[in-house]
Amino acid sequence: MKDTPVMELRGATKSFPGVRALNDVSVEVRRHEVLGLIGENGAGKSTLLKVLCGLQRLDSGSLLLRGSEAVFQGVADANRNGVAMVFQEQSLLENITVAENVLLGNEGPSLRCGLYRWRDLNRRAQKYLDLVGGSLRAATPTGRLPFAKRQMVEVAKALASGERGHHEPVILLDEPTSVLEHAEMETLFSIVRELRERASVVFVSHRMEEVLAICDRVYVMRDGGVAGECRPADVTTDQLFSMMVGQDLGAGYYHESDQRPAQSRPRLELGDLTGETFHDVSLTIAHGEVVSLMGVQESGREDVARAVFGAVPVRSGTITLDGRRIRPRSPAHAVRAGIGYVPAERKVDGAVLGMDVRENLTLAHPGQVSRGPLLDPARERHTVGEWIEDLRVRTPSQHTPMRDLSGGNQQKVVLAKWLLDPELRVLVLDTPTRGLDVGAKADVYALIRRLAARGLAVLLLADTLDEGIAMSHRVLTMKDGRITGEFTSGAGARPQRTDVLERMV
Amino acid sequence: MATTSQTPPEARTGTEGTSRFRRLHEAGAAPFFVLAALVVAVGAYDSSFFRAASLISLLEQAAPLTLLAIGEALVVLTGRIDLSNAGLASLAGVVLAHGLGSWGPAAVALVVVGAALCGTLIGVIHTTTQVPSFIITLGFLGMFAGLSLSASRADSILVTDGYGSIEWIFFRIFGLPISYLLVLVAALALMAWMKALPIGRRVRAIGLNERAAAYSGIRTRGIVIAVFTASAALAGLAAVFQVARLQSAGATTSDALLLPAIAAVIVGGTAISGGIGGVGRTLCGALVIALLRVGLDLVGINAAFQPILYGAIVIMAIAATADRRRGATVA
Amino acid sequence: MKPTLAPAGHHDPRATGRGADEPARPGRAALGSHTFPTPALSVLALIALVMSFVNPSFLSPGNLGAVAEQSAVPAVLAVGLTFVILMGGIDLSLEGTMAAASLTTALLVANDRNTIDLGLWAIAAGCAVGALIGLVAGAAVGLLRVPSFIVTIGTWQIGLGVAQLLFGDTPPRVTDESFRALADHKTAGLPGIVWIALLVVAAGWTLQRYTRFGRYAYVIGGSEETALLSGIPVRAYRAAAFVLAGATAGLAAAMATARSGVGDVGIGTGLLFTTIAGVVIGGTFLTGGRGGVLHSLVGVVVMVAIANAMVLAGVSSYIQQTVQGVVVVTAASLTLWRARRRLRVIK
Amino acid sequence: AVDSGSAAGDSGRCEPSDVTLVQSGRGLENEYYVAVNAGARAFAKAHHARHYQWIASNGDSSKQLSQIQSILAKGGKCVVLNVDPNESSVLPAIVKAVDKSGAWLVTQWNRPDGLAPESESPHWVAHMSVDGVPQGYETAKALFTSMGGKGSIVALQGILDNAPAQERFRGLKKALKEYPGIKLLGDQTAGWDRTKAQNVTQTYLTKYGHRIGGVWAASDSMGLGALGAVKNAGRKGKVKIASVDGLAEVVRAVRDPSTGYVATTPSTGAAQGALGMSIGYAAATGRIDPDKEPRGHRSFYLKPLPIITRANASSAPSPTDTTRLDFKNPWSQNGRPIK
Ligand SMILES: Nc1ncnc2c1ncn2[C@@H]1O[C@H](COP(=O)(O)OP(=O)(O)OP(=O)(O)O)[C@@H](O)[C@H]1O
Ligand SMILES: Nc1ncnc2c1ncn2[C@@H]1O[C@H](COP(=O)(O)OP(=O)(O)OP(=O)(O)O)[C@@H](O)[C@H]1O
Ligand SMILES: [Mg+2]
Ligand SMILES: [Mg+2]
Repeated sequence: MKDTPVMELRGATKSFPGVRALNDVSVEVRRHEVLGLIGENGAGKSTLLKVLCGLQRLDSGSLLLRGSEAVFQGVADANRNGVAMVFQEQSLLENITVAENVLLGNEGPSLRCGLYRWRDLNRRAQKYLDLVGGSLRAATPTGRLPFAKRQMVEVAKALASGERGHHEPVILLDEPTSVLEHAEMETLFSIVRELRERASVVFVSHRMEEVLAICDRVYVMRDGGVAGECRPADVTTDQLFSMMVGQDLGAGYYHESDQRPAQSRPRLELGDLTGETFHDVSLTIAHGEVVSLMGVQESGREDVARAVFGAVPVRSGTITLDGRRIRPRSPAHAVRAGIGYVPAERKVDGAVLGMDVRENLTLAHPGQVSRGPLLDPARERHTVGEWIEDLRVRTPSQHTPMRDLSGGNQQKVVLAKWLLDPELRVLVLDTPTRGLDVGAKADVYALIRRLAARGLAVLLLADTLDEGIAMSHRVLTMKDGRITGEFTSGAGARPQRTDVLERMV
Repeated sequence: MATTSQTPPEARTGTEGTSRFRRLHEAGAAPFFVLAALVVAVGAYDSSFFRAASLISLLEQAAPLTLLAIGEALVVLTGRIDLSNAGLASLAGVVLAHGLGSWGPAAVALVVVGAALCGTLIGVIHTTTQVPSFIITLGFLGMFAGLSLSASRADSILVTDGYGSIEWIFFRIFGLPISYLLVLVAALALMAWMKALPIGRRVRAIGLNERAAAYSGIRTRGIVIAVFTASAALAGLAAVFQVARLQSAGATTSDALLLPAIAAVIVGGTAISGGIGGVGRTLCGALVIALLRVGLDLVGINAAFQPILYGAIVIMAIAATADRRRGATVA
Repeated sequence: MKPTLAPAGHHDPRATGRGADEPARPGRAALGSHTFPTPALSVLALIALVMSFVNPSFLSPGNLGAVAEQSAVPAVLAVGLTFVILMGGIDLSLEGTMAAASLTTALLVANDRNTIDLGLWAIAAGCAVGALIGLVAGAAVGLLRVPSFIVTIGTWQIGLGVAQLLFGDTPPRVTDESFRALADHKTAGLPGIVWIALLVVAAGWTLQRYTRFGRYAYVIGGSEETALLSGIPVRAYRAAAFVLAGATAGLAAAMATARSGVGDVGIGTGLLFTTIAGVVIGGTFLTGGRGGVLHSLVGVVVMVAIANAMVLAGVSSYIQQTVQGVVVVTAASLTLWRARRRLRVIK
Repeated sequence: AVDSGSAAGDSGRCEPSDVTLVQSGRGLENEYYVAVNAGARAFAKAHHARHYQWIASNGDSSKQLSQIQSILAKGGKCVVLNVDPNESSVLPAIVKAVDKSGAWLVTQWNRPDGLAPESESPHWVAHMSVDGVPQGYETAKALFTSMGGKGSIVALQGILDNAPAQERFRGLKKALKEYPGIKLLGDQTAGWDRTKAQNVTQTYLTKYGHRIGGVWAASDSMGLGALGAVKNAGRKGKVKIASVDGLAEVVRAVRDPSTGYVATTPSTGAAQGALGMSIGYAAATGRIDPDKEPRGHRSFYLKPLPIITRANASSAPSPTDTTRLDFKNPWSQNGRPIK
């Protein structure tokens, strides 16, 4: 009995239109272990977890729970069987209290005769909140919590959901650390270690050190399959990395050899830019330069990017573009000044999923496919076709709705939307590779290089430290809304990760 | 008001088998089938309905309603609603009836432009205060009602002088009603406009995902103001048609067209959450509603049963024409 | 008409950055949060202030009683409607539902048209008719997945039709004096319907705060997806909200019938405007998830107070509607002003 | 002013058996229209009309016009329409449609100034109305007398853009001039609506308190609303009420001295339904030639009837009573012509 895995996937396959997210995957989760899951973006980690927690059903293959085959009817059903998940995207409701969120759908004993007993509810929720630490109070309205605290609430919620069943729970954590500060991360680790005593944990992270530090066993995923299994004691980060990306990509991953030196002429200059979440931010990006802005979640770097694009108000300071001062009061102004912006939330802010590829591609600069004021369908077909070919967008046709494209291809279309404009001067990229698979990611990197070579100034908010360091000419770090450091990062002379990290936290 | 949410991924897979049906549905064919079914149903009870006179009369009756519905459709395409356009049509009618005598044909232009300006005002207030359009236009509905009552001095106005300059709208040419031909021309112009100019996509993009539209550099605010302006201008035009048709104007003449116009938009298959639909199918939706308004009388249904049937048919028609592509459109 | 606020997963730091671990300052918290209808109360205070100059009799006990009495019926309507709106839907059918319920009630108490006399059970029957019409709407929204906006335009007509069928030749006149006394009889200076309305509001508030239905209304309005993920039967709750709205409309119709003494097809005329405007002015978002029964109550009282103030101030009948429209727009702007933000999507 | 191209002058009159009778009004949830329908139906029955139809406009002018146009498109010349226009502004279009199709139209109550059957079309056979001025005047006088000729009143108006509402109010004003001891404290519209009238009256009662000695309402339903408010204020019987229309409930209230309800007018609904039909029918079947009828037969007020007070309330007929209607002579109830 001791050796029966708590959960097991056998030959699991799951496809989405255009993507095989899981391809004949067999994994097992053993009792009282912390199982690590690593892999590039889009390797299928989240999909695997979603299958485990009943959110998605397998196309083929089987799911075994405590030795017997199981089909979950949904997340709530999985919860009842002791499986709970913290989602990659947060799923807390802002308009109810923390306690309600923690026990959502699980209020059971706190209802008597159909009536909520708030004190009891709060007490029960507080139990889980105390477990995760962070001095969270059950009665607080969730909307008042900062982002990182919500992540802790998510964990508390998963704990609560996992304990609905009569078995030892299985807790699935999908990148719980990506938005946590150092201290909170430590707390989380101690929770996870403590959880191991009475539960099984699956832990997904992009940070290999973390995985090595906390996990008992690690699966490496690549392109929907399991590329390897190992014990942290036996491997190094480098070994893990090469298992993750595959041998062939190795050096060429960031296309570092394509990096051209930037010109000295400044293209975009920010002078003491101050907004609600950032202060006195000054930076200069030259023609053809890629500058990456690094920082943790609340560092204010996203708002700096949005301010350049006119999406958040600026209190004081200047934005100068090619020597001319601009005051973007809305994205529309910024676009007309020659700025493009790829938002982090692709599905919410980047693409109009209900429209087709062609319409999305020409949405920002319809002038490029028009004759006079009229859209020119022939020219549009031609131009869009060229871009699709150029960026290797995999789409059945130009009229395929964006919704049906894979994430990477959606991202390419969103990028192409800006590239359509030959006058584009500045491109602001907010984690442009988030959610992209390996190939797409490499394509995007190559594209950024090409754009820079064209003289474009690129402000990059990289997803990972490595990406930021590898892709840029210069790395700037931000903390608490201020610039805290600057590193030059030319080809062959990259700054140390630890140095950069030091300025960020 | 309509909330759309992504269906959980599993719920989507079942719908692939019926793809041809779906493609027809997505192309906006459903409202035409509903219209055809209704025409056949009324005709089956009363074959004289198929006579040219009856059908042409139906088109003529549908003209002002169609104008209001088209304007409403533009607003609904952005995911908003205009509850004030029918009230504005009443007000514009009163003003026109007063103005025709002294201004002649110029009054027509003045009224349409004036109405358009009212729409601009609504749009500006809505986008500036960020109060939902439902409430802003509800408030304006009250204002327009009050103003038209004052402007008409609570009396209906018979148009005598200057009636000639609009009377021709309800003449017929080669047996075809000029009024409906004009509506068709306006609709076709709008359709061409929406198709050939970037604005059509921008309007739909705002309805589908306003944030993404804004992040694409679209002046969402300007476009929202523009659709309210267009809706109001069409309301002004509808007022011209009403005065031409009635030869007089009263303070509340067009008020009752509000809900039928909204129903026409939705029966036409435009999603109330925005982004899906358009002008062409609204023409069809307006005919469905116009037919329903008189069809039950033609068939000879007892007056008391008529509202029940009307309500039930509208719900069923919309269930048939609703486009649920974007997941569960509820609320 | 969906004001998508910051989408799930995307968090505006300004909305969340402050007050990580606020020390409990209940007063401030209540004023600054969405849990208390502060802006609507300020609007009410403003009206009172203006009227204390224009016509001080506005604040006389007699007139306040009149405002309370006139608020009673729309307040009951607002309670049910609030839950529909909290879930992100809307119910436009109130007037039709009230018509059907009014005639049902009048025909089932002692009346001059038939010999049926169910006594106070007639009220229950009125509620049941309302609930049934609500069920039609709820089922259509839940099962057919048709937007409630249009479904309830349909059920409005259905309710009117049912009422017309029941009407016959003359309005059924209620002869049961105890039924009428329910509305008129004064206890502690306030007529019965005010007490009934207060009871309904209290019940609604309890429902909102202490039951699954009420709490899940916020969850569904906050994010239907999260609700589905948590295994909440969203469609059933949605349908239940329409049934509740129908039932309260039925009760409101019974109250109005008791007040006027006849079953009347036009019993709800004009109440849709008052109620919806009241709910929104109170601070319940049409997108759902925010607001509550108390908010709606205050909003409805604002609407009634405006109508009352205009009569007292002697505003000409000709411009009353205009003034009311201006007030609705202004009040809604005041209530929602602090939520304004660049690139905020409000439909 | 209505466009010609009229079908007038064609000799083809209809056989009685071919005639379709159509009565159009707001809706049967309203007692007045129930009476109109009863009168029209009684006429149809008495003449074995092939077809009688009631169509409801539900307060929607466009719908009313559409319904009429559709029926005309279908039924042609032998349609007799007795129409209460939803508001006067739809009337020109209705006349035009009838004129073009050669059918026969009689209208009630509302018409825009400057439009009259005698000058428009033979197919618009007649327009009849009930003179609101004497109604308002007589009921107001009864009210003032019951108050002893002095004191203050408030007035509830009907929908403001409605001719009878305005006429009745003019009647009230006329009476006020003759009773200098009576003061009009205020007037508000309650839109013919009972609940609204109750609310407005309640507010007036708190505003003016005991100064209010009487309420005059432009319609009975509003009068009943006022009665409710007066009762709740504990002033039943002390505040006198008078209104217009002859609803059964009001007639009952007038009979009961404790209510303080002093007067109303007899219902004219059944007469308007039956007379309208009989005039249109006479024209359709060729019994009369509209062009040859005198002006007083084309646009006229019904003969004013004595108002109902406590003295005669017990003998007042039911509004839907059709037994006293005279179908022989369509002009039997003609009062003074409308100017
Ligand atoms: N609902 C869906 N519809 C279509 N494609 C999907 C869906 N969910 C995931 N995919 C695709 O499946 C692949 C695997 O996605 P998954 O989310 O599992 O990746 P991941 O390993 O979690 O990546 P990340 O590190 O970015 O979270 C991706 O290519 C993704 O675009
Ligand atoms: N409807 C609600 N919305 C938001 N928070 C709520 C709500 N109801 C309760 N809470 C939160 O839950 C906490 C406890 O509620 P409650 O008032 O029942 O507790 P209590 O007063 O301590 O208990 P009791 O009155 O039973 O002794 C409150 O402080 C409040 O913050
Ligand atoms: Mg993932
Ligand atoms: Mg307590």
